Amino acid sequence: MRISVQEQDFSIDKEVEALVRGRGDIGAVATFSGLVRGDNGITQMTLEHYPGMTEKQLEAIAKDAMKRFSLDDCLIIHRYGTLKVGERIVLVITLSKSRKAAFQGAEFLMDWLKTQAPFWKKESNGNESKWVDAKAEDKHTQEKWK
Amino acid sequence: MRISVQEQDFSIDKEVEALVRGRGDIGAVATFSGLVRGDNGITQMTLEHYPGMTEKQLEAIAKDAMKRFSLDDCLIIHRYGTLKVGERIVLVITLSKSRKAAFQGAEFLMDWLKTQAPFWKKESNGNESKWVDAKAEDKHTQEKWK
Amino acid sequence: MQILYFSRVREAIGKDEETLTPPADVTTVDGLLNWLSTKDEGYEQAFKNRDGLRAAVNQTFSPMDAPIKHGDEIAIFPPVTGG
Amino acid sequence: MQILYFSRVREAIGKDEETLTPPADVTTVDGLLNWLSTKDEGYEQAFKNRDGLRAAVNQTFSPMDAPIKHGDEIAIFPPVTGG
Repeated sequence: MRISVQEQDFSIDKEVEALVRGRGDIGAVATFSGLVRGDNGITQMTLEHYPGMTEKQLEAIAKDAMKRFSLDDCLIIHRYGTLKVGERIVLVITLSKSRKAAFQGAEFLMDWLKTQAPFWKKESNGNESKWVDAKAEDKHTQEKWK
Repeated sequence: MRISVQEQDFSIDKEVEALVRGRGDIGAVATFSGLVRGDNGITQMTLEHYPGMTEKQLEAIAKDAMKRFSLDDCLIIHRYGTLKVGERIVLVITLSKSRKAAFQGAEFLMDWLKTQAPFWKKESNGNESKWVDAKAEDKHTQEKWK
Repeated sequence: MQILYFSRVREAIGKDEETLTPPADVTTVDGLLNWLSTKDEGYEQAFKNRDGLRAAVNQTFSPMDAPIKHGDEIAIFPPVTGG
Repeated sequence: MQILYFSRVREAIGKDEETLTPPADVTTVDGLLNWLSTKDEGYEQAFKNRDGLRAAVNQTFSPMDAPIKHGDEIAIFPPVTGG
């Protein structure tokens, strides 16, 4: 299990390799990356977070996913700072014997990150910037796992 | 949309980058890799396929996924030949505005590959080798999408 | 008591962190926000719409009526938008 | 008519491909397998358990009663196990 809150970008290949290395019991690796989308003239996004609490929350979410889906391992990397359109914000990886658990674990991690990780996004179109509103939809999506 | 049936390994980063490059409308990238698992002393696996038909089937499955889940793009790489435990067999990638569509598209691609792509696996423990039996479970999983 | 502000709340108040000692009758997050609102119009504006606020006590998401005490770390922020 | 064999079927028959001209009354995949089974014990063994066989006609999965004609590409194999 690896958690990282960082400014720099990541390599999916390197992270997968580090998780899989030395073990022959993994059949399924699911990954999800979230990217900055350039809707409505948005050119970049700034992510603020709550240092200390963020790491605690990511750790708790990852542990929960491991248990719920009997994952063999998982990873969450969440970036902060200013990111341009097309840049990666978040990466989750899940390892399992079966593809169903790997997919479900990754989807769970993403759904929970949306409502349980203390990050706030501010979008900018180059002239003005605006805090992103939380989506009621994300709250409902998260609740379906309860 | 990219389809490849190949012997050599792949890079998830490179494939994702090639799909995302130059576009700012992608919010979600899901990937799935299937690995050779070393259950019951298995040390390697040989994949046989039906050249010509394989490409046609992968193309048809990818097109179907694009339409069903309104994906922005997708990729399937399926390897053949002899692969050791821990090596990657298959990669699917889906691009979408929303994470739900990306996850569903990737899961659909994998479920359909299991029953609709003309590949056959033979496992070896170093001494003897044995063709893998198709799982009734995979047939049912595929049928849920109908 | 250490109080942290994030996102819109941080911008509205104009600081990200402060250490305060509220009076003894301030025993919940809500009570803290009420007390701060009486002190200064900036707080009053920032805390006006309570439905749009969330809180964490000692780095754990907590309801507005959660108890708080001397030495706690309290954070006030809008609903999170990560992932 | 070109006939391809894969996996267990290929191993049982001992070849991966052959070109044959079945008699005119062979008009389905099943008919082809029946005709081949009468020719040689190797085919008979390979095609004994029809439940364990699948077919493709011109690179499209097809049922065992699918019609076949001169010039078609027929493939016989066990259920697929890719992915």
